[in-house]
Amino acid sequence: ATACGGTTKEDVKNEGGAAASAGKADPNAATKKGLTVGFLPKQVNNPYFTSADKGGEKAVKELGSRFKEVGPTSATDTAGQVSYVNTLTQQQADAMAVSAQDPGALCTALKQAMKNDIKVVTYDSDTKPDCRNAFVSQASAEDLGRTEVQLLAEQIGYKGEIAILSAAQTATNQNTWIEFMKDELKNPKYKDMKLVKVAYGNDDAQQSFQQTQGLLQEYPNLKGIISPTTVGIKAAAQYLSGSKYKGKVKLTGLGTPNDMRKYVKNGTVEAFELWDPAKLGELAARTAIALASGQITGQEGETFTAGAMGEYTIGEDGVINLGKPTVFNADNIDQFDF
Amino acid sequence: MTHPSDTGPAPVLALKGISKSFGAVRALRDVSLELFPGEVHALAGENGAGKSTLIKTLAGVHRPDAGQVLLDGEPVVFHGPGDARDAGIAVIYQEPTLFPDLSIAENIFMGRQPRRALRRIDHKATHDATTALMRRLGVELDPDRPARGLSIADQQIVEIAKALSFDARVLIMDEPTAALTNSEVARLFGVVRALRDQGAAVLFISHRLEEIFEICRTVTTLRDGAWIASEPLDGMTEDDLVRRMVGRDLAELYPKQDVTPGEVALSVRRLTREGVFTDVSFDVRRGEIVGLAGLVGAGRTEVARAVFGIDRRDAGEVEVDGRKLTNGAPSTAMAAGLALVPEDRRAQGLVMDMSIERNIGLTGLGTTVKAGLMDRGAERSRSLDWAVKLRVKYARIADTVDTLSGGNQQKVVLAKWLATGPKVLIVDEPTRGIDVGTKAEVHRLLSQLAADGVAVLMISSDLPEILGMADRVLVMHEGRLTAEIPRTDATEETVMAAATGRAA
Amino acid sequence: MTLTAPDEAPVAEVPKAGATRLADRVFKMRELAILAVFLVMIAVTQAGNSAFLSEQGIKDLLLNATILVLVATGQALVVITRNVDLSVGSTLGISAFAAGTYLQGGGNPVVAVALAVLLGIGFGLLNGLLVSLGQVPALVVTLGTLYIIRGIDSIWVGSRQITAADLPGGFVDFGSGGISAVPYLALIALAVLVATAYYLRHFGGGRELYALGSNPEAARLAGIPVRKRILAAYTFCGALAGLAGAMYLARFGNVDSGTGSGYELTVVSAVVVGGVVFTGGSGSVYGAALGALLLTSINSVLPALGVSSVWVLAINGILLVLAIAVDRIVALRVATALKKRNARHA
Amino acid sequence: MPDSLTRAVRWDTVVGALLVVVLLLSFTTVDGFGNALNLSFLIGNTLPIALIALPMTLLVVSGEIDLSVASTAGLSGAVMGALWNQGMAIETIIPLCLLLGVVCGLVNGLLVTRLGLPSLAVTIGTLAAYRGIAQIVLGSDAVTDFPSAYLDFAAGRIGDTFVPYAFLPFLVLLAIAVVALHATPFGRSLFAIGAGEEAARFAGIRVKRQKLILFTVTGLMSALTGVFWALHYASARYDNATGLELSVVAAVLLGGIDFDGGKGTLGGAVAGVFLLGALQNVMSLKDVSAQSQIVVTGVLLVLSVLGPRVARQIAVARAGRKAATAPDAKTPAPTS
Ligand SMILES: Nc1ncnc2c1ncn2[C@@H]1O[C@H](COP(=O)(O)OP(=O)(O)OP(=O)(O)O)[C@@H](O)[C@H]1O
Ligand SMILES: Nc1ncnc2c1ncn2[C@@H]1O[C@H](COP(=O)(O)OP(=O)(O)OP(=O)(O)O)[C@@H](O)[C@H]1O
Ligand SMILES: [Mg+2]
Ligand SMILES: [Mg+2]
Repeated sequence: ATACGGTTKEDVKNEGGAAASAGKADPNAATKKGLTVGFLPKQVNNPYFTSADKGGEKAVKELGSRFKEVGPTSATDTAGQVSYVNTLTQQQADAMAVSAQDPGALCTALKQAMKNDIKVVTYDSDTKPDCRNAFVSQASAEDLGRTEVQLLAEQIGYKGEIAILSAAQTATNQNTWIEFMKDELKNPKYKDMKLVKVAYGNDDAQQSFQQTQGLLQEYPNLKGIISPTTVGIKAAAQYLSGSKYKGKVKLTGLGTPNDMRKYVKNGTVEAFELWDPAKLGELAARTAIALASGQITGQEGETFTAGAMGEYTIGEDGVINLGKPTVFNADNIDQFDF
Repeated sequence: MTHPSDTGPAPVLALKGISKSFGAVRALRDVSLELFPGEVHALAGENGAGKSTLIKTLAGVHRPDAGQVLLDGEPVVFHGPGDARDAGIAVIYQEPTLFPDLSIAENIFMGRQPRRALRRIDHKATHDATTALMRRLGVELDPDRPARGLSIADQQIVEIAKALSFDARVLIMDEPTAALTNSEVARLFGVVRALRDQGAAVLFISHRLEEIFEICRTVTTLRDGAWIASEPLDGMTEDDLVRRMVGRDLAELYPKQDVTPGEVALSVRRLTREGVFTDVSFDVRRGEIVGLAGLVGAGRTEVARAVFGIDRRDAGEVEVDGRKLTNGAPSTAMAAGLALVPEDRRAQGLVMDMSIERNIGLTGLGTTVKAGLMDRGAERSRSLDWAVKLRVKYARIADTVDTLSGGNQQKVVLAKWLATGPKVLIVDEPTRGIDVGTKAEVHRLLSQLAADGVAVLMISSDLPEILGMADRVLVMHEGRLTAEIPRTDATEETVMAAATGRAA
Repeated sequence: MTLTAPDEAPVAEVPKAGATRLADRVFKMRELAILAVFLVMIAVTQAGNSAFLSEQGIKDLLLNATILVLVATGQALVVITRNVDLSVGSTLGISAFAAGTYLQGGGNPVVAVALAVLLGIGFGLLNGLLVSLGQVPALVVTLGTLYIIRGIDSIWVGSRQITAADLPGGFVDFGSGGISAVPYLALIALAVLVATAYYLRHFGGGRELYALGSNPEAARLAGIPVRKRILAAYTFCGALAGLAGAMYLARFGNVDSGTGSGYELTVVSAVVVGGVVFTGGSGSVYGAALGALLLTSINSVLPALGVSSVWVLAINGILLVLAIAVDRIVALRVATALKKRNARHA
Repeated sequence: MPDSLTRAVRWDTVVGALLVVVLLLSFTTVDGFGNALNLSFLIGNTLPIALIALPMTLLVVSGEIDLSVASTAGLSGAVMGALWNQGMAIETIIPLCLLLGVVCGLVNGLLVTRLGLPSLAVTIGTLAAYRGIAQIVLGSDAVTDFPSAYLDFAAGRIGDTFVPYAFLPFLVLLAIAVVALHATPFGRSLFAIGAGEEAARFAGIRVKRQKLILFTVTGLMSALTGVFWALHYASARYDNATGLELSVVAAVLLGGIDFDGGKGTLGGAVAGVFLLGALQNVMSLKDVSAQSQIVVTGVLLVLSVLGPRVARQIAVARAGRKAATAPDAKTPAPTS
């Protein structure tokens, strides 16, 4: 394909990606035992992924298979993550659940794994659809994006300037949510609200901290901040609670109850939301085992039972949605521990 | 030849049966030495005889493999230079060891600064004491100036000031005069005599024999690490001393051959570097040895650097064989046939961590090449040839140069530049720290080179050397050429007159 | 062959005052250049955003710099001795977590700080011993201990984290509190800084650090206890990294196994921007502290000016290079002036 | 005998031997290590470090360092992605990216040689600057749709062997680098510059020019690595190869290259690179956690400097003992 003396993006479009080979699903196949399921989070030692993977571990053990967790110590070490995919392939795991640092970078390795008959489920953060069998999504991106705007709007009375404090600029899921937030804001009921800026704290406590300061200095009339990342919301809450803006500037987003308990109690934060990471991990594990047992293949419309979590249907592009997120506030926060 | 007797005053410091090896090199073998209060004792020997090693053993830098150091008759073990200093021993090492980032005053008093209350440093007292020391040595050096950028001579002066700054019972000096001109040497000797009269014991090393005879009373000679003799200098001649050192009679020290100068090889016109030297013009012809004399800091080294292209010149031109040299480009100067033997061999002349072979090879990177790759055989034979020609004393040609004695290092620098087969050779203090035997050889070599048609510009603070070797003497004073004196008229008086600015 | 000096060489009274002042100026110039860059930057920002220098704004600026200033002060000491400690980020992280774990169990804040400092001292000693006894390149050793300490930290901490909720309220309030615009933490850092600078200038031990960085061989010959001094510099650096860890905990209330990773490059940048030369022997802790202030302020200035965070990193880097270049050019100019001034034949 | 002994304990030889031992042990005892696929993974994942380690070794030998290499790689990847999105042909893009690397290297080099700034400081600055520019150029995009012929070349291997395609060009580059450093006057002059810059200048070596060349080549190689990275992982993002500089530095140090300049061999550096790569691969296969792997890397680094030192001391002590016991008949008895 060398039109005009070179290969360009146009030429590649016609190449077409080879979709993951899909055999035939047998919904009644027995759940296999003694499988090895590898969990590969974006980063080990990350509390969020640790709870997710604990959920996965519980489910895998329950189903009589072996669980293992591997992964890089840095959330931006893509090469490290790739080499862990390779390692799992070498060790001939039966299935792996991966939270992808990068939608493209893991593709070659994941395809290699699928070629070796390993089932690949992504969770939390997806790759390109043809590089895995199924994606377990924490909540529909649309739900998350829209509800966060709704939460904040209620707190500031549908009026005033707001800003977003996101993670890395390249974080795929954050970016999707932010798109939905912007879309939600187009609704006339938010006509008095104005999104003034999206800042990036790179999921680093100190940077998120300084970005929050910057937002408040640049926009003295700021009324609210949405931070759709657990690290960001925590840093922003810590800054606000130690500053004169405490209680005046509202903060919401995605956070864990344990992180945020203090700020909810001291009045810095009214309400925020999150799905239960352990449930996310559990569903990823059950999906992986269902795939490995041949009960599903990842085609749209297939259904399977995820133990006590009930029945799930595979949606478009092999996406499985966990369900609606939980909203936490002063009334209910003490009922949760994760 | 008598061993130091047991009569008379007791020695302050003595060495008994000291041996010291570095790997396979036996630098000292069963050497003994006694230093008496009120006496200046000379230590003589060829390059590599073990003088500096002996001194470092005395100063606690090296631990002897065998033997004892006795202080006031009691055996002592110095665990480091600090111990020796605390015992009242002041040492001037052969190579200046200054802190380039610190001021001269701090350099002198480091580790023993005058204190105020709460052990805080008294900066003012430090400054004043330094000023006083400088006055005693008769030099002008700003105590607050950092040591970085001091000429070798000035560095040596700071070293001397450092040693004088505390009332040492024993003063040890390893070639303190190698970089100094006569007037500074005279000053230094004045101070040394005063110390001696106050009862200090002094150990003095120099390759300038006349200095030994001038200030010392006794001499200990070493040869190849072995003790040869300790004896009074009274009644000895220079030849006697040389024979002890070298074990044979010495050839003539200034074997200048008469030559008829050819055409101009090096032509320097109105060379100027602002604030350093101004309007320097001179020619050097093929076959000629031109001496460049002047007091320390007159700017001779700076002229040489600018001619060679190490420093950029602000104005003026340099031609070699009629070809103009690019400003600030030593590589083109080399290509034109110019060679510069620099004054600071450790920093400028040698890569201390590299082998002798590669150091000499460094100037031949353009020639010992086959099809773009290094020709190792050619490199080795080129290096070996010259190392042998200059009688460098080494164990293996692949040893690093920092294991060589100072004089042998100097020979490697010479070898490195002579190996380029230069048309014009500039030598800056070529025989600094070289023993008499080798010095004669270097002179013979320079003379031979000149006879073969090389133009030689010789910068030296050793006036007899200039007078003995040069066909013509150029004299600098405060950055300007003040005189050009033909060989026949050159005497110490005429040269010094021009060098000090008293019109010739 | 004695040749007496021409006339009693006139020891012309060196124009002491002038030269001293000039030398002093060189010394100060290095810091002045950075200070100027810093002030210009602040002024521009204030002009663009009047809220920048509000009480809260100043407080934030100072708080942000505090931790880096502390670590940079310790690092400067090590760099002055011609060494480097790359493990400070790891040390900071592990001591912060240690202090946090202790406080989580309901401990006394003062003891917690002491614990962090002690841990820092421990790692500092380890580094110092490896470097000075082994006489091995500091860069390699401390890169090694960077990994080792970080690895131990990760294994120990796992996915646990300390959050503000786990800490005594007083401790966290102290971290963000202060006397009007001046945070307590900044006062502590300032006190440490001034004391260190005074020690370096006016005590033998301090000057000896410069000496052995300037020329280690000469330092040995001058009888300076080289190993002891290097050990002390590393220990001090470790102690400050530990103290900084405790402050990090108080300030951010949030510590996990990744705390402080990658900090070494920031610290080294601060020190270098502050004019402490990597080949040892020169520079001052004030310079390092100014460098730290400049670096952290860039991170506050750009968001305050509304510069999109996409641009922040690039501007940061370019400013860093500019600061180093300007500093160098100023230093060169002054050195030339000094040389002409000091030339014997003026 | 003591001669060959001291030479045998040279650290680069030790690293080489260690690499062989690790490989042999792993072949025999670690499941899944020896097969061709795993070996090709190992090599493929190590290649970026190895590619940059080549010019870095030369740079460090000459007494300088470049910490901006990973950012240069990231920038070239980002530019590659951005231009690709613009619809430019990949055959044009790649040379442009390499040219960009040359420019990045040149900027570093000019700052170091013209202004005389310390390279460590300069490249910490450009580390941030280049990465920042990459962020501006590509923003949050991740470009993945490069032509499969290129992707296959960067990620694939020759048939069923363990040799990735990309390994062959690397071997050629390695050979060039080895010859340049160890067999040409240029390489010789680098050692001289690193060990004694002033003396090198006095010997007519064009110090600044050589350094400028080195920085430029380092930029070029970093850009090449960036292109390779983007194709190998089929992903061009602004944060590609973040933190790679530390891995390169660690590997090069492990290979016995002295950061004071003037010492080291390319063989040692490359052995260091692959030793770290192989160990990480083996440890992962053995289910050693990432955290413990970090500790192992650290311990190796510390040992890499303590090891040669201890070896040297042993060698010196041995030689000393030998000299001391050697009978010496020549010693003249001191006359009295
Ligand atoms: N650190 C060292 N390592 C190995 N060999 C050494 C070392 N120091 C000195 N030597 C060797 O010991 C011998 C004596 O050297 P020393 O420096 O004492 O000579 P010297 O008498 O001072 O000579 P010069 O007059 O040239 O200064 C020489 O052969 C030298 O090569
Ligand atoms: N490398 C240098 N950097 C800065 N200043 C220098 C340097 N070398 C010499 N100087 C200074 O330049 C002036 C001229 O010194 P230079 O070395 O040229 O004199 P000289 O006549 O060669 O004397 P000598 O070689 O006997 O010291 C002196 O004040 C000296 O301190
Ligand atoms: Mg000597
Ligand atoms: Mg001179």
